[in-house]
Amino acid sequence: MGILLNKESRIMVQGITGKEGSFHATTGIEYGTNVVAGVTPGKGGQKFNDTVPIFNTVSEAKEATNPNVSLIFVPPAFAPDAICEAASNEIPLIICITEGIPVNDMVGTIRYVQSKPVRLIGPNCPGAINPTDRCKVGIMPGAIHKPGNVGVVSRSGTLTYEAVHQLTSLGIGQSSCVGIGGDPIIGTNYIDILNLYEDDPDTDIIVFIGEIGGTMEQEAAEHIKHNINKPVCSLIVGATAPAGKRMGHAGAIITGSTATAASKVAALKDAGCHIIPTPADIGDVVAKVLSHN
Amino acid sequence: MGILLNKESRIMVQGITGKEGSFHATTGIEYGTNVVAGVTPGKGGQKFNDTVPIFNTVSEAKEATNPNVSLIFVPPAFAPDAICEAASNEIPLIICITEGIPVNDMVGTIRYVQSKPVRLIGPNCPGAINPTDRCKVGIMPGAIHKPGNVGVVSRSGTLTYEAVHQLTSLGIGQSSCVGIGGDPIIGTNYIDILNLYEDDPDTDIIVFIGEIGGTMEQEAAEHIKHNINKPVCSLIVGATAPAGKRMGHAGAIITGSTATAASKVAALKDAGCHIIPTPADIGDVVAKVLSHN
Amino acid sequence: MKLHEYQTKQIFRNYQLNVPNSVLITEPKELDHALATIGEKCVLKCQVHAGGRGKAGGVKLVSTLTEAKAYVSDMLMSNLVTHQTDDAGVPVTSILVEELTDIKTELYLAITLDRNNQCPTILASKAGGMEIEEVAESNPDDIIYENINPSVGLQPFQIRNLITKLEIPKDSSSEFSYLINALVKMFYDIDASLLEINPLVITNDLKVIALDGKVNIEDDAMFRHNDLLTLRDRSQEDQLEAEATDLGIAYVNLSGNVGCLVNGAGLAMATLDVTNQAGASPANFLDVGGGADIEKVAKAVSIILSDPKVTKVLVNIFGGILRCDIAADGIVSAYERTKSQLPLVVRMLGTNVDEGQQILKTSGLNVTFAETLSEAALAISTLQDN
Amino acid sequence: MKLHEYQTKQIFRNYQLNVPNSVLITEPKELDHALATIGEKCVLKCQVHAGGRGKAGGVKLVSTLTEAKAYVSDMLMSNLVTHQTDDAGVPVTSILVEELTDIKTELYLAITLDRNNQCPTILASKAGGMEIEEVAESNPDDIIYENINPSVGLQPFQIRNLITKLEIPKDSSSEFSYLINALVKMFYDIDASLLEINPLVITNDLKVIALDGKVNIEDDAMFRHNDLLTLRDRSQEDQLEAEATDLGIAYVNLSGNVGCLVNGAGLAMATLDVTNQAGASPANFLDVGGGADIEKVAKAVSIILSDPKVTKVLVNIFGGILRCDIAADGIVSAYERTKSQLPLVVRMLGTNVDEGQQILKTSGLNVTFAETLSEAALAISTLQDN
Repeated sequence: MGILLNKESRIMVQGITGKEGSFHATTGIEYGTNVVAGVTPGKGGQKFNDTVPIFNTVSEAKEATNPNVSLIFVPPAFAPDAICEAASNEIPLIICITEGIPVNDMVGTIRYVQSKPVRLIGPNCPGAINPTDRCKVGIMPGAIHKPGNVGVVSRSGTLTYEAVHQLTSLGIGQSSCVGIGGDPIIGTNYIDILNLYEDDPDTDIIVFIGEIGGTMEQEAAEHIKHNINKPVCSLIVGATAPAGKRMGHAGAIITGSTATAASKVAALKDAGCHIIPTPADIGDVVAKVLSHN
Repeated sequence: MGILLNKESRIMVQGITGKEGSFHATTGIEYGTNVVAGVTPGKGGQKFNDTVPIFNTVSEAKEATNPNVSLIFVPPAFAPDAICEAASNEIPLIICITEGIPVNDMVGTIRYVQSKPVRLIGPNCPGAINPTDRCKVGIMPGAIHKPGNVGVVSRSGTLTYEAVHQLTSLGIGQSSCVGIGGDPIIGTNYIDILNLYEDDPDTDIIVFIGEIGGTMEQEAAEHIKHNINKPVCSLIVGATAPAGKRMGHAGAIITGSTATAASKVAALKDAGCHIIPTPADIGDVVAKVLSHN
Repeated sequence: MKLHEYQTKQIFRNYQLNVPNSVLITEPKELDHALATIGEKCVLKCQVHAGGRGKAGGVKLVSTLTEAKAYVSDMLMSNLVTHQTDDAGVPVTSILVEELTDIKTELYLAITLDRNNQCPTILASKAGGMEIEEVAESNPDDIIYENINPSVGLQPFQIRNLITKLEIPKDSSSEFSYLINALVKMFYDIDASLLEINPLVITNDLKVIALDGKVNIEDDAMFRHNDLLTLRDRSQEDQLEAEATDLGIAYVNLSGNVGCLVNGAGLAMATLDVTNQAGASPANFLDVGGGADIEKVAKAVSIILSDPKVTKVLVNIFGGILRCDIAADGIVSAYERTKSQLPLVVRMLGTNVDEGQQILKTSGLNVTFAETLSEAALAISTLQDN
Repeated sequence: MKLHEYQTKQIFRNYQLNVPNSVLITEPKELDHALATIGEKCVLKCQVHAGGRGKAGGVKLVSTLTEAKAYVSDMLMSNLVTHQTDDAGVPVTSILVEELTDIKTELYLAITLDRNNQCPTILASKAGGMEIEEVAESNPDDIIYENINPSVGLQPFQIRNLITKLEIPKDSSSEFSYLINALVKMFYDIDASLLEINPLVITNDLKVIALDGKVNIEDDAMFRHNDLLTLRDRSQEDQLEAEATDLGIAYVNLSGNVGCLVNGAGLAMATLDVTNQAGASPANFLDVGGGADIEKVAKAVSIILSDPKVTKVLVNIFGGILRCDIAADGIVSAYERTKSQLPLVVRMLGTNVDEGQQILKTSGLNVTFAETLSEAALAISTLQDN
């Protein structure tokens, strides 16, 4: 089963004719993902890769192909509009890959999204994948994944791939992997994904990857302590980053004592997580926990 | 028990020093209502009627007196701000009497309210009363009410009093009476109040008073049909109003076939309501239904 | 408050929207100059606050000065009766002389409040020229709705939806987008309750032109639009309704002879219902409002008494925010001022009811008191006229 | 992008906010004229992009021209070191000569994003002059927050809350209200990520004056603020970081000797962590970003290679949105252009990894390949410098 995506997922790609949209729509299709429609204003009526129909609006795409997931690659200046368009059409799951959306634009957009019966993942995220059902909605390299029982969640893209790679190298498969995104305003947070994994019968163990900056990891730790019964292996990156310097992600900056890696690791330890000491040890720690269960 | 208000209700009056605010705060107190605070910017530190402390802000009033109901009499240009101030301070029940708030101002305000854990009743409404617990939060004349088991809900103020008067004249008391307001954008609709009455052990029968215009009564009828098990006596006013003329309330205008009294009465009959044929028959119909139960 | 077409189009011009060239005339002698400016082949449009103007002969295509003169002398200062007016119609005090527009497509476009979604919404349809109510009855799916959410405002995708569904030609789409954004801004700027362009025209050279324009401004928001007050044309309003509007009183002129003074819109409607059911015929709907003082009640009663068809008065006051003593003082004051002898049936209940009744009893007016709503209706229907 | 105090105050003036009179000087000879305008009793404020300026001697109250000249000759064109800069400090290329302000009360005021509530928020405290981080640590309850909800914008009650809690004098409250509304408008207009006035001063005659001003503009929003680009002062930035910013690359200069090329902020942090843990010392954090093409990768690598402290390079690319072949082409291109001989440890995985490795293998560069993160860290720590 896994979370968010499954065999019934019908993917629409907004911005399918752009450089990144077309590349990752293609890798998705090659992986087995059911891409049913593309949307690019002005290119309605064309076909993507001779097979996927392209529409001018989400409304038309929905009427013709009934997608239940939208994957957004639209450039930053237009991405909030694309998110609202998907939400307005009540596409239940909206995954926005776009990086660099101005925060002030997301302030209204997130409220619009929250007023609709939809879930937004991202923006500035790698997307989600369900290896068992061969459904890849995002920019992750499909080949490194393997079906299994580990659920992965992270703010980061490439760090998620690193985790997956370590797991797969040890023969450990994943039920699902989700990157929630590195922006200050995102649609879905750690806690939402942790809850989905907790309720997913195909997930037996959760890999939780956090970063320095903010207090999202502490809040997740508090939630894990009281609400998550499955074992959680957790890694915090940025332990050696200097204070006051922003490490790429909007949140990844040590501005106070709660933003440090040490404070986050302590909270996760207190929540009963299995601590992954360095980013090189993800696979080993999970393997050890699995062997004890 | 009744709905919305009870012995634990602690009332704050926003605009307590205005003409209407002071009059109805006084009648409320005389009725037995526990008015714990008033708010008028610039008059903080004074006392209303030598007893009720006045504050400059809701935040100060909340800290000092912990009200759980706010009653708003602030003039139209400032009422949206007053509503937001109460909502921001998470006063759980906000009743706004103010008539004449521009609709465009309510469009944002209603969303702000919905983002907080509060219920707004009104604006442009008479308020609510619980005769058993002697709690009157609004502009209704307290003396006409009598404790009992009939729940009254209406868009209108004076028409609610008319209904109550007819009931009380026949010795039939009320569990609660609520006017939801005549404006196009209001915080609480018929269905919300019907649900509260359905769940209220002290309410045995519901008087539902609607008007021409819009489709709110049809939606309520649909809800009654499937979700309300208590007997509902319903009246629609405006049967003899000419088409195309707005009868005071923003909604009370016959603009299409669904807006007519006949269409609404038909929907309510279909929902199993006891139809009150004319506004003079409210008491009689309720008495008859009560005697059969 | 309603605006005339020519006023609406002037506001459109302020927002840089395309409207046809036109000249407004208020006297026949201005016609020569107008036609010299616009051309002899033109459209003459009577400026009235009433829909259905075209079908009622209020719009005329003319080809010559003679034709134009004949039409203007017929219409100007006459009354136009449409299906939305009463039998007397509304006076034509000005005519808009407008150039012809080369029409490829006619669309309907409006912005108004969507109550269910609690926000303004854009309504559009390809059936330009038809009244939207007709489209709503016959082909409800042909109406396109785009809600304007206050958190994000109108979004570009919504304009793309309109362009796609209305089949706006590619070369008209940027003018169309500009129009939509400008109308939304205008809707908020002037606190419109309705902003309608019917028809919105796409010409053969793909320009987007507002061929007609209708604006209602929300009365509750007029307090912040003093600049727009001068646009009010009282000649188009029922004179008693106009007076009531000035006083902030909800009043609708009806055809009967029973003047009704009520507080509260719901109770006022109920009063009409029971009066009619008792065989009497109301002269008006009147809700004096909750915040009325003595003067406001007196003025409301004066409006009722100045209505020549009124022969008796029904008062139904349920004191809440309005106290009965204040209502009684206002009634007495109005009768004194107007020296009216019309008999009253008075039903009063609620706050300060005893004081109110006392005031009336000692006033010398011809008052019959009633206890209940049905008693009041019965009393008014059997009361002898003065 | 950061603005200087004098630039911020110029924007404040555009919004009709009160700031002290001042003259900016960039050369010592301009001082005479400045003092003639402002007066000899004045404040000299070094314009640098670094907090803690006051404690570090970057602000000086002077009484005479002689005193002023001495300070300017000391500071102008020297470097100022504060607790927020590195040991080299930041160059003082201009000094603001400002009139004295008669201070009754000093407040702290800022607008920035509240992540938890997903909207901008006003932060204020009575501890003007103190850094807000200190207040947050020592007396968190002394900080007042007012969220700006996008559905309704800043509401009047929120300004009343600020006035009450900050104890703004009654006669200052209308200027204070104006200021708050103007700052909120400015925050949105310029897409600020931080807008700070510390201290905000109330004078003895109850005027409200921004005595200092700090603005950061959100980099992601710069695409719509070409007018503000000229305000950027590259002299205040680390030169390699500035180059990276120009290219849209996330780069932080660190103190070690291992140049790091990574894609993805999370993986870049992880790479720093394992490199440090293996006993090597990174020279930089660098996330080349997902949408990089060959040229962008080449420029990123060029930045690394132009850093004189770098003696070896660690590449850790996990191909996702960035494909490994593109990364490899970019690396080769940068080495060709710079003619660098520095050795590399390369770990590549993911999309088009075989093509990427092939390109590097045939490039003639001194590349050591690693499979895993720990292998890569071990390899770089044991690699001989060139």
